[in-house]
Amino acid sequence: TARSPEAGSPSPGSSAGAGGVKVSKIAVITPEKANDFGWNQQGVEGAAAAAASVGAACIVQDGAGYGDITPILNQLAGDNPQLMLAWASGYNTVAPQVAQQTGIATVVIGAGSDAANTPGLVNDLETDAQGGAYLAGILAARTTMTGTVAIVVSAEDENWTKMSGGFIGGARSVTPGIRILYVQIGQAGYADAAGGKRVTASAIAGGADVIFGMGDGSSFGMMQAVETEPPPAGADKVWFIDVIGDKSSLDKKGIYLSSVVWDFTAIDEKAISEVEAGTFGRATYRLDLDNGIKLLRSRFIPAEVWDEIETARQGILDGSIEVPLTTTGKEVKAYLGSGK
Amino acid sequence: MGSAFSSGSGSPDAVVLELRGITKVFPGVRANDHVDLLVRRGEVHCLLGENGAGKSTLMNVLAGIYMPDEGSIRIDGREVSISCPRDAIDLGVGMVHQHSSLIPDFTVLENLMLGRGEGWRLSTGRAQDGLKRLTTTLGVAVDPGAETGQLSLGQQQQVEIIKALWQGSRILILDEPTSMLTPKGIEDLERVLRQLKQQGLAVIFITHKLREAFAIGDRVSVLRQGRLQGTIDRETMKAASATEMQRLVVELMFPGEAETLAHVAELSDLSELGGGGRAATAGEPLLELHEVVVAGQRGEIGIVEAISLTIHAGEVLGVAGVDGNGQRPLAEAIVGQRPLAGGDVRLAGTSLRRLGIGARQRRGLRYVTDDRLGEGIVGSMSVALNLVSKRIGTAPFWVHGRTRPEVIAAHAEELVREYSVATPSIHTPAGSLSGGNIQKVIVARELSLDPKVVVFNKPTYGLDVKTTAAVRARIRGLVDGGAAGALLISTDLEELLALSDRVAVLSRGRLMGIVRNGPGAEQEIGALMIGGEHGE
Amino acid sequence: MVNEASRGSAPVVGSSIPSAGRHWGRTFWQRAAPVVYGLIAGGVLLLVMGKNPIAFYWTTLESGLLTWSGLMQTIIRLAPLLLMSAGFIVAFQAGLWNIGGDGQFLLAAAVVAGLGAPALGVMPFWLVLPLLCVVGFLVGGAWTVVPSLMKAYYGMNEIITTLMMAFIGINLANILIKGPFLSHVTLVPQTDVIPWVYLLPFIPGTHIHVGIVIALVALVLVHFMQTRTSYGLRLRILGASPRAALHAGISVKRDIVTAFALSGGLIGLAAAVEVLGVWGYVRADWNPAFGMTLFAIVFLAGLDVLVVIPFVFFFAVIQIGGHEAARQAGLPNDFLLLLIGLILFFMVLTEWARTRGWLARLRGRHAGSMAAAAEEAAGDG
Amino acid sequence: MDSIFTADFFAAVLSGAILAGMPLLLAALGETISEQAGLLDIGLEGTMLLGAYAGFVVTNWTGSYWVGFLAAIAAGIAVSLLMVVFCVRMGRDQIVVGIAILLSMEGLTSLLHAAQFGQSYPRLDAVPAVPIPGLSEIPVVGPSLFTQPLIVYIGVALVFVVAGLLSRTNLGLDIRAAGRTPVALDNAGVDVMKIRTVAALCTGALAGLGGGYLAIVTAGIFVPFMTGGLGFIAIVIAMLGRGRPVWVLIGSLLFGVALSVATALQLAGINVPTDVVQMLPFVTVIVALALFARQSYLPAALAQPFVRGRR
Ligand SMILES: Nc1ncnc2c1ncn2[C@@H]1O[C@H](COP(=O)(O)OP(=O)(O)OP(=O)(O)O)[C@@H](O)[C@H]1O
Ligand SMILES: Nc1ncnc2c1ncn2[C@@H]1O[C@H](COP(=O)(O)OP(=O)(O)OP(=O)(O)O)[C@@H](O)[C@H]1O
Ligand SMILES: [Mg+2]
Ligand SMILES: [Mg+2]
Repeated sequence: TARSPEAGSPSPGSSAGAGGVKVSKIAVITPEKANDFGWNQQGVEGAAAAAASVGAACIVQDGAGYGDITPILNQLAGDNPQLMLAWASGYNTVAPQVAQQTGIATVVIGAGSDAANTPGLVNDLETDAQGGAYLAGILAARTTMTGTVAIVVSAEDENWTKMSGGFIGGARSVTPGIRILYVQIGQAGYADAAGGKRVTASAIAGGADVIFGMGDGSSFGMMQAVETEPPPAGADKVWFIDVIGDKSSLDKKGIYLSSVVWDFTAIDEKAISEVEAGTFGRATYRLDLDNGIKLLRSRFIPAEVWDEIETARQGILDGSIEVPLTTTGKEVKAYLGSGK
Repeated sequence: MGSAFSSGSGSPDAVVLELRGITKVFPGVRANDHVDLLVRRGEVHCLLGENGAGKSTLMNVLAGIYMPDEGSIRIDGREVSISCPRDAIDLGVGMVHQHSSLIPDFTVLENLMLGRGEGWRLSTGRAQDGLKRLTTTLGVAVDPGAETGQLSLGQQQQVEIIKALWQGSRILILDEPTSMLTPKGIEDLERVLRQLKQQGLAVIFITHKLREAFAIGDRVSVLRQGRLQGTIDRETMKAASATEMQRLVVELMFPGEAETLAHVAELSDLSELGGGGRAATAGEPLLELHEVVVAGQRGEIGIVEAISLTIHAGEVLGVAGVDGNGQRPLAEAIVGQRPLAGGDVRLAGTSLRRLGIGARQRRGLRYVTDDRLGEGIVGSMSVALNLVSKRIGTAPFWVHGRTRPEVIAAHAEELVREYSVATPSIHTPAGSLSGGNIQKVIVARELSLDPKVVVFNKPTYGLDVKTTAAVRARIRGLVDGGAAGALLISTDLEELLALSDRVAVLSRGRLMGIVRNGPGAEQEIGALMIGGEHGE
Repeated sequence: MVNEASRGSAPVVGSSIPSAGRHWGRTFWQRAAPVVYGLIAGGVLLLVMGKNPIAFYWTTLESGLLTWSGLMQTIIRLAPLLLMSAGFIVAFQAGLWNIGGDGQFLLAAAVVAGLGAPALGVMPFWLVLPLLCVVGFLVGGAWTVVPSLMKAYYGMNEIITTLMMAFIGINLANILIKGPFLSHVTLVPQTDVIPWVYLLPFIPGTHIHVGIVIALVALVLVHFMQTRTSYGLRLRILGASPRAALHAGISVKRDIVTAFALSGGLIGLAAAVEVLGVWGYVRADWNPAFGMTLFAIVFLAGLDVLVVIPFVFFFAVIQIGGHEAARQAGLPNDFLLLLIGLILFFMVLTEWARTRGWLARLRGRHAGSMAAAAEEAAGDG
Repeated sequence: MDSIFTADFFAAVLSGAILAGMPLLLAALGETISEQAGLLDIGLEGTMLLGAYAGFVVTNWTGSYWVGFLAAIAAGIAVSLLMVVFCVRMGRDQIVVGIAILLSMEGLTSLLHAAQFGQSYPRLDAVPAVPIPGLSEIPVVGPSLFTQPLIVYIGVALVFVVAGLLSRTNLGLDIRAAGRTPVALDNAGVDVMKIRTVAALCTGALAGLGGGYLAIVTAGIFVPFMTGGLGFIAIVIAMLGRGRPVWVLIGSLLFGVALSVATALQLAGINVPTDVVQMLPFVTVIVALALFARQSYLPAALAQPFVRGRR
């Protein structure tokens, strides 16, 4: 008495399959509110931009959390968009099922294998931001005066671990012996601003004068620490390097050195065009240096450093520079320990 | 402080308190129905009445616990409104409540200082002095540092009285203060009351023991079903003989039943009450205690040391002793509510050591607890369920764990009739019955379904004359068949002498001796008790 | 101890002989009123925020109840909620304040999800599903053993212990998911996924998995246990007065432990049903946190199964339909928390008003009257 | 790789412990007072959240964190009024009301935050630390323990204030009585409702302040749900403290240290799973309780509504 396969098959008259359809409406659903200057906001803005570019409407369901995702996806599907962006790795088990049942093309995040791709229905999106983090590492190594930089992560999160590896690689490419501190707030410290500040403060006290901070709500706590904690001996100020979003508009104290910004517009446009071409669901999308990952150039970055970063970027793109890939906290710590 | 004893304006027998048409209604009950009451300074005014007559309610109205629905209160001729205990206290009304209102894990001093302190800091010093002065005036000794939970009931009673007098009461209310006291304790109390009378206090004294009422009281008022039946004034009380007085009062309390009740009231000659005269032909041993040792629990007094007793079929074995000398631990150890630290208990030859409470129950060992509301019944549950609460899961009331309501109901109806429990229905929550009827429910439960040995722990305290008579009749009736035996723990010597064949005297958890009931037994027992008190 | 202390307020169900029939219709409407008031209050709040309450509630209803897919989702959600409620009923009945439900739920969920995929490798799925349900039950039950033993033997208050065990359970669940159960397919820390087709079968013709059936059966059994068995009565006595229970010869220790285990077990079963019916996996840091709200709802429903079901159903509708409503109103979903909170307050309030009104008719307002007010409240939760 | 274990690193770890422990301490102190008076405030977390929000908003507006702390206290008191009305006055079930408080405050603060700061995420300046002359010269502990914002010293002082209140004052005696045998207190002419009201308000004030501290000092920012279970940890600490503020202090600091040390070890490159660390304190307590078979001597009338003349 297994679930009858037909229960899972596309509902009749679904737009799935070869044909392809005109995209007039897309829907994006994010776990947190889309005002976080981070993952959710970038996701929504990218979707909106892409939709605008083809004159399609864009339904936004942000702050959807994880618990009630099935009903929410179904309700969104009820609005008959031709493309749904299920904007959290936490959705990548439920979303395909909904896609199956409703026949709506759906982009899922970090399903981890091409197997997830289903022609016309499901397309996986992987984020490879380590390249950008590599550049951030170079920037950090060039900026630090104490010779110590710190990576602060809010939780054990794949994106964070990948970028941590990249950052370490970049920093060491400049100063091989550079001291890099790595610390995690908690198992789910995404919103733990207090923890963010406390941990960052300790890192600064540990000698770090550049903080590469990865976290959602908690990263505001990190910035607060960077702004308020006394700089370590040998440094006159502490810098903050952010990820995903661009918070420079919130930077009152001039500590916001840069950010590894994720811009999804290009990818979303690609998805739309593939849906219309009927080629959706064939190959995993990868967000990386050449289609949306970039290092934010703030006024604090000296020109020569930026040139160096630019050359490194070229190097990564043409493959002459190899960016390390660490997908778990363990791997990061191992790589950190290796000292190479 | 001092003001306490120099209070009360005007002539020696000026009216201090005047209640007019006090009416208090509870759901379904008129607890007080237009009650008028006069209390004079320097008198002890006894308030009598059956259980549920409304005595406590009336006094609680006076103490600010309840607001009356109707009626007025005058103190020293001034009309006053008492809407909370504070008002009462400020007017000099002090009350010792029927149920203890001490905080067990507070020291005596802390209990006395409650709500009394002026300003911020606790001033133990002043409290100490106050306590000393009171204890000396009352001629009692209390350790200010002792946790009240650790004191014997008698001492707790004294602390309660001191607490009531603490802020210089002009009117002192004692709601059944003697129900738990031993003869000695009662004597002390009587002495204290005389002291207070001299100093011009007005005392309202509630009791169910007519003898006390006549001994201590200057006047007696009787309540019945919330109404004042009548007041017997000084002159009549002086004039009438004890027996006449009793007829008078009983007639007021239970109109038309004076005859039927006459022979049971405590006043009549003890020998008539069965106990003493009976030929001591006891049957075979039913319950045997061998060197029973029981440990006291945290914060509890009275442990039992190596006690050996035997209860034979057809006999009531009384246990006398000042309360808190190990009676409860003993009883609980016998029925299995607490472990034996040593020794053995045998029922009809078989050792009970391994058996749980339920098993002993079914074997016919029953326990009428003295903690009626605390453990005796589940107040929120129906009378019917309470009547089978010790039979849960067993046939015929349950079959394969399934409840058989009709059987339970039938059983309940029968017992309610047999024991004439006054309850609206068998579905009424047991907690809403009056004290007397709750006890009837408990006795009915324990004596039903062939009991062998029943342990009675203070079975009649707080019960009115009539219910007391009923319960005592049950106790005798149980054993007189010759098939069952009873262990009767009581602090009431008269009760013991009236019902037991032999009386064991317990002191400090040790057995002082066993006295065969009969002429002179009273003195022997008294001697043994004194011995226990002064031993080592 | 709190359970003993709060006897006054602990509801005592059917304190009379069971057979005495209950017209639950009346009870239900008495209890439905507060919900309405709560919604009105929420409406006022919406107005204040410049939103249209009618639209909000209509959308909630529409997408949680009136559309087929919404209704299905609501019913699907009902399964774990009802099972968890059943768990609370059993505990409260015995006067045990099992406030650590979420810990029991999450740990059971983690274990069930973690064992799911591997189990499928070694045995047929029709055997796996029931087996995993049992596992969930056992894990949930096991997580109450420490608190229940400590209560039974040391009289240690169970609110502290269940709270602490909840913290431990939630962390332990994460440790398991990131450790032994960590999936190597996906990179987000989560368990391996039980293939969708192997999850609990659907009720024919719907996409509703059979969890709801399990839940309803469980509730019926609990109700029967409550009202028609000696065990139920023992628990009730225990809940009303532990000392009376001891005196009556009930083996208090055993019943505390069994009742607690049964409660945790049902909550664990709820987790199993949710995992095996909807998710097929559990990701780290997932916590639907049903516990607290259900705790309150079950209590306010007077432990009465017939009242619990509609209440929980209503709660499910708000949970399911509320998101869509919040989205269309441009509100964060957390508004729903506020709404639920308000409704709870009004339930409490009207319950009080009812008892007062009931009294007022009998005998005006005065000190003494409060007595029976509380009595009455105690009477029907 | 040269060690990071410098003096000011250790100092940072220590003050990290205080940063993390302080909100717990304040909230748990508050809960202690309620518990002694017979009130079980399960909604503590909600109270903290509103306190945190109010404290943050006001500090952000006025720029004065002292005004902020006052606002936090006021907010806490406001929330505890719910406890007063529903539990003390109406005698409704305390756990249920607590849960209602928790849910509605979580929702409310998140709602307000989204409406007000959803776009700006303002952050506060650091609260200046006040070195204690002399003590602050001591290496390591000096710059950490004895160089703290004034509010920290006040918080620690409060431990002894509360201790004194409970054990040395008439009010304290009445509070303890209200939690044990309210009838006795009532018969003694003290209004139990009044005493419990006072206790509840104290709890609100302290829990609110705890939340305010969390937002103003610990985080310097407000984000929804930022208390993340602190309220419940505080309840546990208070219950274990058994009415003894000093034990509450010890308990709170223990949690702070646990978190801070976890961070330190990570920074030192030592691999510690944060889940384990966060679980540890509870495991140890449970084990301790189990081993020593200690009872939680909670006030007899805890969570029991008082009604005069009830029988
Ligand atoms: N708080 C209350 N709520 C409801 N009914 C009550 C309450 N207090 C007393 N009653 C009822 O009022 C009547 C009088 O009770 P009360 O306690 O005054 O009698 P009493 O004379 O003191 O009896 P006893 O001699 O057993 O103490 C009884 O029927 C009792 O059930
Ligand atoms: N079972 C327990 N419940 C609550 N707190 C406990 C328990 N076991 C240990 N504690 C902790 O230990 C402290 C009590 O230790 P301490 O021995 O000083 O108190 P105490 O008054 O001596 O206890 P006791 O009266 O049992 O001897 C409590 O404040 C609490 O923090
Ligand atoms: Mg009375
Ligand atoms: Mg000790």
